[in-house]
Amino acid sequence: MEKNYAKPGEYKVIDLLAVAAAREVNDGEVVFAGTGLPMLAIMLAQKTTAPNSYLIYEAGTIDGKSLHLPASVGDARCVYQAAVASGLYDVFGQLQRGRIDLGYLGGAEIDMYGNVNTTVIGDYTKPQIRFPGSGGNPDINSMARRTVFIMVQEKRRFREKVDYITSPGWRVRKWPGGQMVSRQEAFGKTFRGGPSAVISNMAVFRFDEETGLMYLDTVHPGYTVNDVLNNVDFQLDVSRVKGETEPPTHEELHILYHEVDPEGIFLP
Amino acid sequence: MEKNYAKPGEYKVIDLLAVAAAREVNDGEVVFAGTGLPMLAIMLAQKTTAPNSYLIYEAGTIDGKSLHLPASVGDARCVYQAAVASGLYDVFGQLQRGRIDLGYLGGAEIDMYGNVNTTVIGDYTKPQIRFPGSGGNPDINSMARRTVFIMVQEKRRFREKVDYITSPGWRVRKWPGGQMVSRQEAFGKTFRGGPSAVISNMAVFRFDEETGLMYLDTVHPGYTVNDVLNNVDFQLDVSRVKGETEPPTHEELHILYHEVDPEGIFLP
Amino acid sequence: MGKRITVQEAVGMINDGDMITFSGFTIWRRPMAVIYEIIRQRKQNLHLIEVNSGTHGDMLVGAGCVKVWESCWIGHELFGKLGGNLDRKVRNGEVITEDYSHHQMLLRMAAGALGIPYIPTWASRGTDILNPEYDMLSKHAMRDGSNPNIPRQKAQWVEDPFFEEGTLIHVPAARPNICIAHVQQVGEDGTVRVWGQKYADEEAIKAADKVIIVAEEVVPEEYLRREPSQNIIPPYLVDAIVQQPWGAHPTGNFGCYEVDGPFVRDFYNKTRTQEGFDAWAEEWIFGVPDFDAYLEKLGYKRLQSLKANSAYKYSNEAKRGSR
Amino acid sequence: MGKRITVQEAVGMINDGDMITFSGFTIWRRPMAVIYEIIRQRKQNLHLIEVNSGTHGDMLVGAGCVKVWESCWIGHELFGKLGGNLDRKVRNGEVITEDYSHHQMLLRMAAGALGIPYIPTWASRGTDILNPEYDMLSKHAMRDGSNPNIPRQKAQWVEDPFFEEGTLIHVPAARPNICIAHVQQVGEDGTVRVWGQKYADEEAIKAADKVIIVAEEVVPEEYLRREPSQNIIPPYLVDAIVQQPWGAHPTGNFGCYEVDGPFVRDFYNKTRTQEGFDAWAEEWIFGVPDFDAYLEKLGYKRLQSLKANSAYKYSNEAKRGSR
Repeated sequence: MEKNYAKPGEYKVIDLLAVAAAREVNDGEVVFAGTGLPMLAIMLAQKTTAPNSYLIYEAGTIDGKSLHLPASVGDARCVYQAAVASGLYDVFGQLQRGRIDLGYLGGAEIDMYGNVNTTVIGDYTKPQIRFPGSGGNPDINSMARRTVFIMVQEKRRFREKVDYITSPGWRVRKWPGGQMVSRQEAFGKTFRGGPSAVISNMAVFRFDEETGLMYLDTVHPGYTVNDVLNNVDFQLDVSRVKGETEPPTHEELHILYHEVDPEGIFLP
Repeated sequence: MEKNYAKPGEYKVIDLLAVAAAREVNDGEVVFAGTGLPMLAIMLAQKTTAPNSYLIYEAGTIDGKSLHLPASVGDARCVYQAAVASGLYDVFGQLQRGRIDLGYLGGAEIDMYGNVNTTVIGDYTKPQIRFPGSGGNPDINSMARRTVFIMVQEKRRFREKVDYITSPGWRVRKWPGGQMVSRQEAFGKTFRGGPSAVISNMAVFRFDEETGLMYLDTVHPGYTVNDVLNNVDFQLDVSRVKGETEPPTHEELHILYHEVDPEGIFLP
Repeated sequence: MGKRITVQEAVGMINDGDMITFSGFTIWRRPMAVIYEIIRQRKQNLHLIEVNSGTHGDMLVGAGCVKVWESCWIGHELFGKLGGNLDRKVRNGEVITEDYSHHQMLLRMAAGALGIPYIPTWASRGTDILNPEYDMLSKHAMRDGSNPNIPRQKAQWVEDPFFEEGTLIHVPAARPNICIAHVQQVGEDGTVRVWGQKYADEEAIKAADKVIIVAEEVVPEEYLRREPSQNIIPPYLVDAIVQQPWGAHPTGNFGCYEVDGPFVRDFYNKTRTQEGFDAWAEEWIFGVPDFDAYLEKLGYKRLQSLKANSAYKYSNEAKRGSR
Repeated sequence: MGKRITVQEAVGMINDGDMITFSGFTIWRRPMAVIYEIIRQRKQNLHLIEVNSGTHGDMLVGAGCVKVWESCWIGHELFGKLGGNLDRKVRNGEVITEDYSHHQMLLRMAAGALGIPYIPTWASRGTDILNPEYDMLSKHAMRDGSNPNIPRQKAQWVEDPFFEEGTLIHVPAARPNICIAHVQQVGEDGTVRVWGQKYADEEAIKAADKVIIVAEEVVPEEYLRREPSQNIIPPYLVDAIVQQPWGAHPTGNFGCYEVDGPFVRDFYNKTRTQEGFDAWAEEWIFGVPDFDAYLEKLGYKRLQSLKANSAYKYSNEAKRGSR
């Protein structure tokens, strides 16, 4: 079936974010999703390309078939027609056991290796801003087979070095000691994978397997490579750009606005 | 109310065992009980002197009010009107957390310090008999505040030294190393108590607080101190005998045979 | 009914300086009636130890009840992007934060529930959570053993000798002095039933030394015991019982009522300054004598609009989004 | 229905030498239909790793399928005081036993389910369970890492550095290759519901790499999902589904049927000699082509007498005791 793409102006940035994120899940996978865009992404994927994927919310529901979009992962709406409604011990245990394929995450800041900060701006011991903190971000990001980050594209958010590593990227602190080493070295035999994509409001980024460095993969319709470079605070590899991010189709937009979030919880 | 005691001949040894064991529980206590006599004891206690005690079966039921006597702790009958039906993780977790006051246990052999063997006769690596093994005996006996053992009185069962310490008494192996030390020393800060009584078909035994040695407390009606000594394979302290074990009352016997075990599962 | 007490009496069981934990998840099923009363009784120097925090935690922080906040997350989900009071008080050095990850906090509570002093995990290696520079309880000389419930170390790194899988982390047990849990139903003797997601309630209740259960309704034990596999806690683990309908408002309660989003959002907006929070607390906490008066002030119409549909287990009528 | 297979196919998923575990508790809810078929297909060198064992385990031992028995208990409760086959085979040096305590085995399974290589415990200190002389897998040179699922040590002693409570034990995770669980209901896609006591099923299923669920009945997913808090396992953890009514006979099944005590007692009596067991197996296993033929041989009347009353969840008619 030929795809009927929407043109810039016919969709909003958040629509493209949801659609691009949805395309990261493969059918049959077990997916951890947090509040907001991750919910839109996985629910869209379940209604299009990944109908047999399983959705876990970290508050303790597995494979729920919500009739109404939950506003958070602890929401009563998560439970409807779930396979299991339990609690954190169950779902985080499965995560640590290696049962989770993909996690959707967000962050306030990200660095060139995909380390994410959701804890503080400034020095942890005397911060300028105290954010909510890690939540399950570092747990999912250290124990799922791969993770996808959804971020706002700003220079102050795409930094060479984040103020605090809340969630581990491809070059991380190895404890005890704290030297920066590759994730593979830090995790050793229990390495399972890591951040596989960062999706911002301007572009999709991926990571070099050897160096662990972020590179530009596709640029969203309406933006240029330079737009991206102007909103990144480190030396970004743009040599591998594949072209434009695939825009949303009209069908995907219809599903998002009429089936996934008709009440406008996260969509405008 | 004056007690109406039964005379020897009006009750069987197993009746006395159940009654004597029932008297070890205080009202309000949380009690772990295994299959058989322990069930008779705690259920009798709940119908007489300890109506507010709580009964846990290690397969995973808490405070059940069985309509029919369970034949084992995994029995469907354990669940009726229970506060919680869960599993081993729940109840053993509570045990380790220090929530259990009393455990009722049995054993094939016991030594002068209350170490119990339910694993093998002979050398563990080439045994003469392989018994069922520990079950939860050593768990309950190392983590409840006190335990009561119900045993058959025979020379080959009351030994100076057991072939294998399945369940820890008052002088035990301290690992790593394996030297015999007092239970208090072996358990250190997490010492909570230990075997407080051994009830056999002839007598009730207790343990000296200082030395950890078993001594004779009361002798059942119809038996003498000499009967007991003839059925013990170590130097038993009989200097503290308080007299006769309190016999069953007619009321207790009635409850045992008509309310607790009317089907004759464990009673003849 | 020896365990039935009032909200006021329940808060009387909390001591200044207690290490304390709660039921629920972010903005769901928090024991708000007790939270308000803790503030009203001006409890001091509490050490919050929570699998995650939320509206209730930030409220306690704003009211000056909290010395240490030990958890992984605080905020109001869709209705407030961070803990306004905690943000301000951390910036001003008025509250000590000790960060772990979500799974680490959960495992700490599970270890507490299980009666072991620590538990191994692979979670969140490679992060600054494990940076010894950021061990704030050490920095404040609180790991000296003077409080036996505070572990002497934040974490340890240990090699796996059994399967040789590498270096993993030992995180210490959480050992709260008290847990306050809001649930849907409790039996007259204390059997606890929770509907829907159980979050980390079972671990929090079992880890604590004292337990207060606040329930939407106290029901006959016999009723709950018809389905014992749906209950999570037996009576002897419960020290006191409070019946308080709507007791989790403004947080939500599966099967009972919705999160009161506008109420939480308003609270969050006020917390951007101490003056804002103080005025809010004056109106909603100090300005009313108790939780029933607070509910009266909210009014029937507002409460009714939050009430769950009994088939959906949530309100399918409440206006939630922009459309 | 891609996961639906037969008992024969289920046993085909088991490899000689596998480390294997099961649902149930002593003589309750054991996957007997699969046990019989394992014997019929003459599987070899199995390494049983069980929170506790029972009739099913002793049967596998008697049939010569078992190389290692690693658990805490074996017997038939009221119907046989020990595992007759294990007793004989251990005396003859034909089976290797590795003893832990009940809580230790449970925690080992829980650690496996949790994805950590070991877990600390206070359980059963002071006993010969921890005597290094009795570490039988070491004595048989099986802790050399050649089987990655066998830990290199039986246990470790470690000081608690967090609360300074003393020396505790680390027990290694149980990591079975496969778990066979008999339950009351499974959904078409694999959602698992267990009625009554759950024993250690959740831990055993989650610890295993492969999972086969045998159920009294396969039911619509939608039906089980109306009450998701009563389910314990989601579909993606289940590799195969078998529908086998009465599949736990002669062990009991909460809500379905009683333990067949006389059958178990007869089995136990026969196990006092190898010849006795062999004759028994010839009659009840090799003498019938499959489990349905076995049920036919038992006959309607016998099965009906075991059937649970749906209010009690067990048979209130079966003659059990001496009166």
